Formats: sequence, C-alpha cells, structure tokens
Amino acid sequence: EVIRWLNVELAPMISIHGVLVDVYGEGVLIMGESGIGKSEAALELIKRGHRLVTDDVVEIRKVSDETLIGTAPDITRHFIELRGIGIIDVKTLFGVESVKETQSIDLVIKLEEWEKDKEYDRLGLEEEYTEFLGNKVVCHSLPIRPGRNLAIIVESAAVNHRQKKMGYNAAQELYKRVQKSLAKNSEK
Amino acid sequence: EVIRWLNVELAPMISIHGVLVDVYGEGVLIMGESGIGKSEAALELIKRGHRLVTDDVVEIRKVSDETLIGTAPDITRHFIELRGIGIIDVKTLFGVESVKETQSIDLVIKLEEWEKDKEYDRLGLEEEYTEFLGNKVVCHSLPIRPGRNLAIIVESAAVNHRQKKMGYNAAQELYKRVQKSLAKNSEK
Amino acid sequence: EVIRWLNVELAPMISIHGVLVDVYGEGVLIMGESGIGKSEAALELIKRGHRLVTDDVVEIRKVSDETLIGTAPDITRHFIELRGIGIIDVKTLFGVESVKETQSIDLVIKLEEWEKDKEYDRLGLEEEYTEFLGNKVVCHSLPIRPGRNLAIIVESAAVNHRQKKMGYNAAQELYKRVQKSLAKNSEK
Amino acid sequence: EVIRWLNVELAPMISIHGVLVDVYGEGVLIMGESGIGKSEAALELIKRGHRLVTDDVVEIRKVSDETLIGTAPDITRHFIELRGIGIIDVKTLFGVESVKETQSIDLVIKLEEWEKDKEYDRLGLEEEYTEFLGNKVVCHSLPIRPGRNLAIIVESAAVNHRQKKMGYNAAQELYKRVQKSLAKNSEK
Amino acid sequence: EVIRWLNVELAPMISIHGVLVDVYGEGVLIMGESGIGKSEAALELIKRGHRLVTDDVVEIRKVSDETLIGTAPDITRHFIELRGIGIIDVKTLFGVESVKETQSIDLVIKLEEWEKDKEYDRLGLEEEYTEFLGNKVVCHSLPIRPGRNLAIIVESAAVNHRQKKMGYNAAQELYKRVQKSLAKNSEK
Amino acid sequence: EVIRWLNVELAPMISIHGVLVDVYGEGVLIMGESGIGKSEAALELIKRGHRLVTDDVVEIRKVSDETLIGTAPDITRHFIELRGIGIIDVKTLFGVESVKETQSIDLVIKLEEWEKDKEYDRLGLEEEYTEFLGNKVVCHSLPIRPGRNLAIIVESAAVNHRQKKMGYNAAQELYKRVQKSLAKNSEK
Amino acid sequence: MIKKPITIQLSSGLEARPVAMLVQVASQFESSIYVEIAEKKVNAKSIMGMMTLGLSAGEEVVVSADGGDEEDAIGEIEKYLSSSK
Amino acid sequence: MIKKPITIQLSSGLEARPVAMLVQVASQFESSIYVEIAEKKVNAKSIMGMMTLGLSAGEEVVVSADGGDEEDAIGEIEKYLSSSK
Amino acid sequence: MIKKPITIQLSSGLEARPVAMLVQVASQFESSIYVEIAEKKVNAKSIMGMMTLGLSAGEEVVVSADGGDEEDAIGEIEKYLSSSK
Amino acid sequence: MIKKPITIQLSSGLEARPVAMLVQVASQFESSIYVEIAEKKVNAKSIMGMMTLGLSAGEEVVVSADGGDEEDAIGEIEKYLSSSK
Amino acid sequence: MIKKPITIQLSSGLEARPVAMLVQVASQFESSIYVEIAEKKVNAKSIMGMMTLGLSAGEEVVVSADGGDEEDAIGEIEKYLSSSK
Amino acid sequence: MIKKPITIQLSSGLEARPVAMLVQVASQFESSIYVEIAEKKVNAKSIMGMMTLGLSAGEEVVVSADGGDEEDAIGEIEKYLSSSK
Ligand SMILES: [Ca+2]
Ligand SMILES: [Ca+2]
Ligand SMILES: [Ca+2]
Ligand SMILES: [Ca+2]
Ligand SMILES: [Ca+2]
Ligand SMILES: [Ca+2]
Repeated sequence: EVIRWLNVELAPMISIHGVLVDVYGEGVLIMGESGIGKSEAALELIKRGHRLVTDDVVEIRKVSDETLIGTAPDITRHFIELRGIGIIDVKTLFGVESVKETQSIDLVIKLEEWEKDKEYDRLGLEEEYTEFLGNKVVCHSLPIRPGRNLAIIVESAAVNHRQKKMGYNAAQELYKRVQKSLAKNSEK
Repeated sequence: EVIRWLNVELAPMISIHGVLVDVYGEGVLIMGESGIGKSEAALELIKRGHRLVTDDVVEIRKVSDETLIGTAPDITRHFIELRGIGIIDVKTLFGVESVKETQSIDLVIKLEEWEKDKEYDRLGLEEEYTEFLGNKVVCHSLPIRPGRNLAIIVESAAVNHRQKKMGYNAAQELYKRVQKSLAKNSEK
Repeated sequence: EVIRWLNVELAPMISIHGVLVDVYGEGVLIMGESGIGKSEAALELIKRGHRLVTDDVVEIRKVSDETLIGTAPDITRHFIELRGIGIIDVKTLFGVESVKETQSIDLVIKLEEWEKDKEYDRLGLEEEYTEFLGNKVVCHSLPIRPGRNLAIIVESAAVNHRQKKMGYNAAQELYKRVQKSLAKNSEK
Repeated sequence: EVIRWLNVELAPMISIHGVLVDVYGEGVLIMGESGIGKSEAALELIKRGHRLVTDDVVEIRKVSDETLIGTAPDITRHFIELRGIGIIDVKTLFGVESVKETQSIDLVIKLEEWEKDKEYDRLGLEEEYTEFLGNKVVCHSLPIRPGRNLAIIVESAAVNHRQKKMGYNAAQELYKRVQKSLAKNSEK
Repeated sequence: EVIRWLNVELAPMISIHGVLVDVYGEGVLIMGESGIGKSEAALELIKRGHRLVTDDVVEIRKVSDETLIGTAPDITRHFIELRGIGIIDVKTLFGVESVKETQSIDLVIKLEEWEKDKEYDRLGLEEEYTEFLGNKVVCHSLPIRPGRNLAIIVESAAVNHRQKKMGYNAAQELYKRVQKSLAKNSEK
Repeated sequence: EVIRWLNVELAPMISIHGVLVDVYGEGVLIMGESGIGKSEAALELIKRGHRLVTDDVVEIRKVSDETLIGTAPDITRHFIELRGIGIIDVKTLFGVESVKETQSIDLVIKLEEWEKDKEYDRLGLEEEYTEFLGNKVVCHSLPIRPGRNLAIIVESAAVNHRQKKMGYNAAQELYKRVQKSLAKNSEK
Repeated sequence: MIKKPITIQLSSGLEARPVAMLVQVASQFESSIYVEIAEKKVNAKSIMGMMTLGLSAGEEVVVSADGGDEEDAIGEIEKYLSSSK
Repeated sequence: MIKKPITIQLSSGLEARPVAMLVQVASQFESSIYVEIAEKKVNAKSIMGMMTLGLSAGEEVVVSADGGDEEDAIGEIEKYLSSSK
Repeated sequence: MIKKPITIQLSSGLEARPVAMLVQVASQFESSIYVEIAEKKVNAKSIMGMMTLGLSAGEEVVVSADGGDEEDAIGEIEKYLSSSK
Repeated sequence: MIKKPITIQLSSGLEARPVAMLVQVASQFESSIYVEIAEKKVNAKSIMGMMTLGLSAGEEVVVSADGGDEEDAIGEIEKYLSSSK
Repeated sequence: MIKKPITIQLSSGLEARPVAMLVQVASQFESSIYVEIAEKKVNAKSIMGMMTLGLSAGEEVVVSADGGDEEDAIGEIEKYLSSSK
Repeated sequence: MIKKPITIQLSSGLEARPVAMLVQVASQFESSIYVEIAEKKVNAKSIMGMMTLGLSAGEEVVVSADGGDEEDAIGEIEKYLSSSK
C-alpha cells in the first residue's frame, strides 16, 4: 500500500483551472472561462447529492496510461467561491457527505458562452476527446443558455457516459432504427 | 376495447414540433423555437419525477371534441436530444418510471425569448387558448430569462391549471379581495 | 402577551418592494428591479422546502434595535405573481407547509443584472450592510447570469450566514491558511 | 360530455374499506385490516409526490368492463386519519398538488401482518387478481415487517405493473436466462 | 440585548430525556423510553432537511409564561447515538445546515410501544397537554408500529399544529360537515 | 489493462449471501438472514440515489491484501426480489443511473432481529471486523426495529465510515470532551 | 358470522363524537365488524368510514361481526347504540 | 427625478383590471416609478404591490419617476389615471 | 414565405448522418424552415424530427422557409439535398 | 449441522418454477440451509441465489442444514429433489 | 420505586468507557432507572445523557429505579459503581 | 500572446487581500491571463487559484496574457505587483 501511495505521489502532475466533482461515481471535470458558472454548477451538484473534490484548481496526476487522478491543493481544499457571496467551506456547511479527497477523471464538460454559429454535438455518435499528460478523456462542449439546468445536464452526461462504457449508445440505437425504417420503406 | 383502439388509430392526426410531458397527471405540451430549451426543460421535469411522452415531434390525435391525445413517433420514442451531449435514451437511463406511452394534452406552454415590450400575462384572469384539430387548449406564453427555473414554473402552471378546473382561480380571488377592500374604504 | 403584540402593531413601519422567505430559519429578503426574477427565486425556494412570507410588498416593522419583522399586506398574502402564468395562491397550491405569517429579516440578497465592470464580493471577508428603520442588515449583491441556480445560492448564503453567527468565517479560514503557508515558505 | 358524466354517475357502485392513491399515474388501491398502516403508507406516498384520492372509504364505479373508477365520499374527501395525531386535511396542509378527485383502479396492494407460514409471491410469474363489480384487478399481498419502507415498495409495484403492461416481465426474463444457462450447461 | 441573554441564562431550568428538532420552524420535542427510536426519528428528520438541536438530553429553560427554550448540554451538542453504529457527529457529517443552537418547544411527540387496548387520539378535536416548569405544551402520543414512517408523521403533526395556530382544525371541519349532512338528511 | 483484468478474473473468489450497494462511493455489503429485509433496504437506497451492484448473491474477489471487489452473478444481475411483489429488474425500472457493475467492499452491515439482551455497539470507539478471503472489513450489527429507517442509518454509517478514514472519530471526540470536563471539575 | 339489525337510540344520532366512541367500542374486538345501511357498508373500526354514514336517531342499521369474539362485539355495539344518553 | 400629485379619475377606481393596465403602462419605461399615498409607497411596475393600494376615483396619489425617460413616464401615467372611461 | 419541392439526390438517402448535416445547414438561418412529405411536416432544425421522416434518394419533399433569409435558406438546403455524394 | 449429498431427479432440472418451489420448502424451516455445488454455495431460502446454480437433472448437490429442525429440513428437501414429476 | 445514594469508587471516575459499561448494566433491566446529582437527573440507559454528568471517583449520586426488577437494578448498579477496578 | 517575468514588490507579498485585488485587476480584461511559478500555472482571474500560489515579496513570476487587450493587461498587472504599498 505504501508503494501504491508513493506511485501516486511521484506520478507526473499538472495543475489546471476547473472544478472536479464525483457524479454517480463518475469523475466529472468542469472547465470553462472564469465567471462562466463552474462553481455554481458544482454547488448545485453537491446539493443534489454529489461530492466536490476541488474548485478552481485541479491537481491532476497520471497513475497509469488509462487513469488520471484529481485532487485539491491543500490551501483551497473543499472551499468554493460564489460570485456575490464570497468563499464558502463546503465541508462544514454541507458535511463530510458532500466532499471527497481524490477522484479519477472520467469525463470533461467544457462550459461555453452560447454562439449561434458554433456547431455543438448534435448526435453524439462520435466522442470528442481532450488530453492531459498524454491520456485522452472524453469531452463535451456545453453551451450556457438561460432556462437550462446545468447540474441536471451534467448528471445526464455522466450516466450516459457510463451507459456507453457498458456498451449501449443511444445515438447508434437511433441510427439503427432509422436505417431499419428506411430499409423497410424501400422494400415497399 | 378493440373498437376504442381503432377509434384512436383512425382519429384525425397532426404532427407538431414540441415536447410532451405528464406533469402531476396533466399533459403539458411545451412549444417554442428550435434551441429555446424545450428538451432541457423536459429533462429537468423527468428528474423531478414526471414522465416524458415525446421530444421534438408530437403526434396529436383528436379522440373527442374535448380530448387530444399525444404520442411519440416510433423512431424517436423516449429519446431526447441535449445540445452538446447528443441523443440520450431516457427510458434506459432513468427507467420505465420516467416515461409514458400516451397522454392527453391539457395545457400548452410556449417558451419565448424575453422581449421587453411584449405583454406577458400579468393577472391570469382570462385564459388564452391555442387550437389543434379544432379543439381549444389553454396556452401560456413564458419568457425565458436567466435565473428562472423553467421546470418549477411548468409544475406550478400544471397544478394551477388543475386548481382552476376544480373551481378556484387565484387571480379572481385576489380581484375579489381588492373589490372588498375598495368597498370598505369607500364606506368610510 | 397582549403587550408584546401591541408593541409589534405600534412599531415603526415601512413598506418596501421585495420578497421575504424563511430559508432554514433565516429570514431572507430578496430585492431587485421589477422583472429580475425575485418571485421565481421564491417559488423555487418554496418547492425546495422553504416558506414564503410575502411576495412583492414587504411590510417591515422594527421591534427592537436588533430586530426587524416582515409580514405580507392582507390583500396579497401568500400570493405570487409569475410572469406568463399570472397570480398563483401559494398556500392552496402547495399547502400550509409552504407559508409563514411573520419572519425576522436576517439577510438581504440584492439580485442585479450582471455587469462586467461591477465588483462583486469576491472574498466575503467583510460584510456589507443595508439599513431599514435605522437597523443594519447584512446584504449581498448577486449577479443574475444564465446557468446559475439562484435558489441554491440563496440557501448557501443563508447557511453561510448562520455559520458566521456561530463564529466561523470560511474566508478568514482561507486567509489564515494562506498566511501560514506564506510564513512556512519564508522560513525556508 | 354530459352523457359521459351521466354514465359515470349511473354506473354500478360499491363502497369499500381502503385507501386510493395515484402513483406515477397508476391508481393503487391499498387494502388491509383497520390499523395495519394504510393511511400512513398513503401519507408517505403523498410526501413523495403522489396524489391522494380517498382515505378509508373508496367509492368504486364500474364505467366499462375494463375500467373501475374510485372517488371519495364528499364528507371525508382529502382527509386522512393518523393514529395518535387525529384527522388531517391533506389538501390544505400539502396543497392541491397532493390530491386528485377521481382515479382509475389499476392495482390492489393488500397489506397483511407477516405470518411465517404464509406463501408470499416469490417470483411474480403469474398475476393474482381480485374482483370488484365483476372486473378483475391485479392484486399483491404485502407482508408488513419492521425495516421495510412501504411507500417505496408500493411505488416499485406500480412501475413494475406499468412495465408489465408495456410487455416486459422481469420474472420471465430471469426465467429465460435460467433456461438458457441450463441449455448451455447441458450442451457441455 | 445583554439583559435578554441574562434573562435566558438565569431562567428556571430542567434537564429531561428526549430529542429536540426544529421541524418547519416548529420545535418538536420527541420523548419516549430508551431504545424506542427517538434518535433514529431525529436522524431521518435531519436527512429530510430539518435541524437537530439536541439528542437524549434536553435542557429546558422557561423564558416567559408562554415560552420554553431548549438547548443541548455542551458535552453532547450535535452528537447522536445510533444503536449499532455508535456516536455520530451530526454537524460534521451533515453540515451546519442540519443543526441549530436553541429552539422554542412548541409540540411534544411521545413515542410508545403499540398496545392494542390503548386509546390513541382518533379525532384530534381536543388537544392534550404536558407540562414543563409550569408551562403547558401540546402533546401527542404516537404508537410505534412496523410500516410507519415516523419522520413523516412528525412532519405532518408539526404542520398540522401550525395550521391550528392559524385557526383551522381539520377535525372540527370534518365534524361540521357531518353535522350539516345530518341536518340535511333530517330535513328530508 | 488486459493484465489488470486478468488479475481480477483469476483472483481468489467466494460467493456469499448478501446485498451490495454503492452508497456515496462506499461499497456497503448488507448481510443477514433470509427475509430480514436486505433487498428492501437496498431498494430504498436505490430510490435515494445510490446504486445496486447485486442482490442476494455477491461474488467477492480478492484483488489485493486491502481490496475486495464484489459483482453480481450474470443470471441475476440488477434483479431484486421483493417479498409479495416478485422479481423486479432494477436497471430497466429505475435506469442505468441506479446500477453499477463492480464495487469494492468497504463496510459490512449485519441486519439482525432485535434481541433485548444483545449488546449492540453503543459507543463506536473500537471497530469490529469480519473477514472474507483473509481480508478484514469493518462490520456493524444493526438491530431491526419498527420505526427505524434502515436506508438512512446505512447512509449515515457509510459517511461516518468515510469520516473515520479521513481521521475523525466522533466517539473519540466525545470521549475527549468528557475527559476535559472531568479534569476541569477535579481542578475545582 | 352474525348479523343483527339495530335501531339507533342515541339522542344526538351519530355525530362526530359518538361516532368516535362507537369506533372505540368496535376496535376492542378481534372480529371484523361492519355497519350497513342502504347501499353503504363500512368498517366499524374506521372513524372516517363511520363519519360518512350520517346516521340519525331512529334509523336502523345492520351490524355484522365475524371472528372469535363476534357475539360479544355485537352485544357491546348494540348496548352502545341503544343507550339513550 | 420628478414627483407629481395626480388625482384618479377612472370611474371604477383602481380595481384589479385597471391596476393591471396601469402596471403595463409603467412597465414600458426604463425609469423606476413609484406611487405613494399616505404611508404606502409601491413600485408602479408591481401588480401585487399596486393591488395593495386600494385606490378609488377621486383620491390623490403622488407619482415619482427616476431615469432617462422619467418625463414621458409621468406623462403617460397621468394620462391613464386621468382618463375617465 | 417560400415553398419549394425538392428531390433528394443524396445516394444514401437521409440516414442519421446526412440528417444531422442537413439540420446543421438549416440551423444557420434565422427563418423558420419546415420539411413536408405526405402527412408529415417537421421542423428542419430538429434532428429528432428529421429522423422520423425516413427519406430515401429519389423522394420528393416540400421545403418551406419563412423569415428574413428565407431565400438563402431554401437555396442552401436545395444545394445540400441535390448533391449526390 | 448435517450435510448430505443429494442427486436431482426432477425431470426438468431446477428451472425457475421448481427453484421457487424448492425455496418454499426450505423456507418453512428455522434452520439455515445451504446448497453447494463445485465452488458455489447458496442460501436455499434465496430464490435469486438458487437461480444462479443452474442445476440439471442428474447433478449431485450437497445440502447442509443447521438448526433445531435440521433433520426434517434435509428430509423434506431430499424428498422434493428426488421426486421425478 | 427505590432511591439510593451511592458513592462512586471506580478509580477512573465515569470516563467514556465506564459510562458505556454502566449504561449496559442499566439497560438489562425493565425498570426505569435515573441517576441524579445536584440539578441534573439523567436516564441511566442513555449513553449521551450519562456522558453529560462528568462524575469523578468519590462523588455521591442518587440512583432511583422504578419497575418490576427495581431492586436487582439498584443492586447491580451499586455493585458496578462500588467496584474499584 | 505576451509573456513577461515580473518581480513582486508588494511588501506583504500576496496575502489574501492583495490576491483579491490582483484578481480584480486581471478580471477587467478580456484576455486570458495566467500567472506561473515553478510547476504551478494558475488563471489570474481565479481567487481560489491565486490563493494557492503563496507568493512572497521578492519572488519572480511569469505573467502571460492572450487576447485583444493583452498588452494593457500585462501592463496593469505589472504596475500592481510592482507597487510597494
Ligand atoms: Ca469559480
Ligand atoms: Ca430539443
Ligand atoms: Ca414578482
Ligand atoms: Ca386509516
Ligand atoms: Ca437515543
Ligand atoms: Ca432478498
């Protein structure tokens, strides 16, 4: 066990700007410009029963070619900054229930200002990836618009991601249904 | 029963652009421009315990002069498109608990970009209606603005609608209180 | 007891434009321009288990140099106006569970349109105050932006406020950690 | 529409001892001895977002050979008796959101004192039925034991019932998996 | 303010065996034999969004002829004992959100083993009272039986209690409906 | 990665009678006699947002001297048996959100009929352990009594367990407070 | 199982309070007990049910009891309904 | 900022519907607008607030407006309150 | 508003991927755009909707556009549907 | 505690229905009862567990029972597994 | 009901562990048992309650028991508190 | 994109308050701005991030800015860090 810990401590490390949350057991790294609403999304996820790993600075370590591990810097561990309220201490306000020390990084959500011209993923047939320390991680770009509940979209993305790992892709399923319907029509 | 089913199958039908959800037993049809956030509102309603009937295409059948029934096209049944995430399969992600096959259409919510000049319903004294296949359905126009939780407003509209059917109209009640207060003042 | 009641009735009174909600036992007064989303924030707070005191008009009475009490005008008590839906009666729609007659005012949240240049509270080290009838009340200015859940930020502000009254300030704690770390570094 | 209403009013009627709740759109009739906990189960269902039709006395009308409709007697409509607390008025305490006027009866749950010898349904392969006014309704006998959450079991039974109507039976699926596994083993 | 605090500190005090929780703003004192499940009921109330004041020992102070205030002894403040798990620290596990320092005592719930012969309150027409330091407090005796959710019954009792203070008594309402119906029948 | 999987597949394995659930990221193995309520506890945990790994048969593999991994047998994966309802398919009823393929085993909860004489853990100062394949796992014995919500106690045990791993033990903290208070008294 | 027609002699008829008392009487017995009048048949141990009957003095109901103590049950209920206080 | 006393001439006084219409008029302007009578001062863009004033024909209120379009605002409001339909 | 019948020449017909591309083309315009065939009429900016049409090469659809850029919209859509790659 | 090897003679082997019946038989006894084959050992009172065994006619299992009525338990289970209907 | 003053002779006084043991002793009895010192009176079956007493060796408490086994209860508690280990 | 090494001359180093002020300065610009020292590189608009740097007077950091106003940004930040108040 000591050896395992050493491995983690000595693993290649970078520190990036983002928020890391454990959502249904999937490590979701939320990225995006300062002020876009990463911390507020994390706060809602916490209130919905998920767990904060770190806000604003994520220390990422590569522990294998498949696995990246994220943690908080000691100084800001379990703190969140809410624009207009100030710094809050998630662990004391919402309890041990709402925080976690380390978490693998399984999915990246990039929050972006909505742009009319931009192409957002409309089908989800192919995954896009981002890279940290040479490891690829699935990545979604999410436009921020009024009337959307970000936390719920992030939850759905996390479960959908798990479902894909379990071998089911809704977009492919839809694709198959369309092909079958086209084939049936052309027979007639 | 077979006859009843035939009736439904043979009923006049149209297909429209919208999302249909069963909210507390009321069939709420959410309409609005592509990209305004209909599917995201439906997703939050599902996560709050309501049931999706269909996303994006609603097949409406008129089964009596009072009743319109909505269903999904076979190909897209129980699927939702989330901008940035892609197609998700609501039935497998969130379970049978979260979907329904058919639902009467009791209430229309039109989502709109907020416009400063536009007159939104400020009292709710008179109902506005929209029409499908010659049947009238109560209709609310809802402006989309930051900081609003659409799902919760839709829930409130659904319950408020049921309350009106049960014979109580909050706007009229307020109106009466105002009249009574005016009368009392003018006596003095 | 009669005397206590008389005191309240005879206390200095003003009437202001805002919404008053009991959040975890803290009286939160939400202020801001007409149309900014005060009532919608209150609605979501109610649905999350908190209690409405009054929407749009708050009658404030000063009962001691530390205590302000808010109530609703009789005519609009327990009613809320939702843009696009009309007037709803919170007490009959959501039950006695969701309303309260009177509430002390412990915290003010001012909702504002987001402005890039404006300085929002970034640390929370010093409190800002607003004043009613000569009593000071802690006040936060909260920018409204898409993708934020206002109700959850208000809840966090309320609990954070209680934590400060219990003697713990997260911003000061963070400040201490930074100083300690600086001191340690400079020793090296 | 008048004719339809007349039909309902003139339909054959009986009045039975039980509690009727709308659970995810399924009408669940909870039956069992006085004091077994029917009303308390209904109360928890209401608090979990479902809707009370009637407590203690259910008036059942047969409106077709497939459909039974339940309502409350006028005198006790929306009231519940809680042992030790007394009569509560569900509609005013928890709001219009928590009640419903009429509901079809789709499923019967019989609560029973646990008896060691009794055979409870262990597979769910075949349905058991009970009969009202000549119509058959699916019926489950549920033993009451400490440490069980009745409301959650009732919810699961309701969704499972809907799933069976949609053509999927978990017990049969399990049965098939066992047969297939046996077949594969016997090939070896 | 200092004087007010002195008054509280110097007020007559007793210490009793029970659990005090703030439920929707009502101070509910749960009493009953050791092992009956008071702490477990409090735990579920906390998890449902209410606030613990003290477990097992309640220090009660009389601050006026109408008002009793309860607090925790310093040594056990915010701790709960769960049979089989041991002592847990509610404040650190579930956060500041889940605890409160002082609370008025508005309602007593006495948990009791179910006894067939015992008369539990069946109507709720008259209140029963218990007395501490000469002040009377409304008191309900609640039988413990399998299949009941205690926390939800306590919540209902608390809201029902508030409703009575606001002038509505469901049992009296039912009583009136019965009288009116009797009168109408006897006219015929 | 192939090698890691081989390791898991070739690891020493036993199969035991119990239910395995992922509660806030902790793998909780619920054990106890047939009929005691393990599956019903798991069902409530699922409905509260946690994830089922397997019901009734847990296949345990030892992947290191610290780590045991549990999975379901293929035939019964994601199925639960509810006494009185029959077999239900958790994955299709409640969605992918509610299940998980594999989970480490971090905590054992043994459900037992309540016995007056039995000594249940009253302080939680020392941990008790159980052993599988030579690995020790922390183990709590939980008495089943009416009026307790098992799922909530299991959740609290899981969070409390995590808190102990993070270095805080509430029982020891209480112990320290008592010692300090004794010391202070004896000085006087 | 026994069935017996009984005429209500309570001067107040079955108002809220006498109903509560009657339910109390019925609840002491193991037997299932039902009160029937016209098309209505309600469980005598259910307050809410009995409230819906709206019985006045002078009306006749049919009481049925089924179980080990059915005779005592009918007896006690008859005694209560026939008392004229 | 401008302040102006205005006498209500609407024959119905400020019943629910005229209040809604007045709020509509006020809401078209950027300026903050308040209506004052005795100790009450309410936001003219708030339906709920205006409802609590209970104004009858003949009463005098003080209307204040503050902002870029304050003059137009006062003007339109005066026009509405002075119309006698 | 313009309406125009267009024959699909895409060799694959409107499979999932070409539908996604078509929706992309339509979404660039401000105008409301609908595609009609037999009794079905769907929003051309809706992937889910277009998926339900099940269009094969050789079929004729009616495309309508309404808005400031309606002509460009119809033009681009026709160009896409008529390309035979 | 008793342990006994038993050969399954049920012609269908342990399909879903016979498993349910076997579990019923086992559940009548107070004793803990386990069925073992190769590396698998499952609680005989657990339907889900017994389903995972996948036993065919002709296979031999070891049944163990522990408790006050362990002999009766083994006897009844043997009787059921040996019946050839 | 019996009441008896007892002097604590446990060398450690009532630290956490001895308190837990005392509560165990008290919990074996049906009777209600209370321990009193100065203004405090706590349920002897409540760990949390007993923790708040903060009793040292040499102090005198009054123990009361009420119920069928009250004499045994007092006896056992006295035996425990008087043991000097 | 510009990169520039800057030496901190603030007498207090980057304690909580000066960090908050620095973040304020950086937040006025459109450009992405990062502060780098050794292996750490943090977003200059993030209070939480800047807090983790723990910078004392005399240390040298590398500031980079990327965007339309990158020159002004670097200029203002340098001005702030070089002020010795
Ligand atoms: Ca942030
Ligand atoms: Ca959509
Ligand atoms: Ca408002
Ligand atoms: Ca009942
Ligand atoms: Ca306790
Ligand atoms: Ca089970």
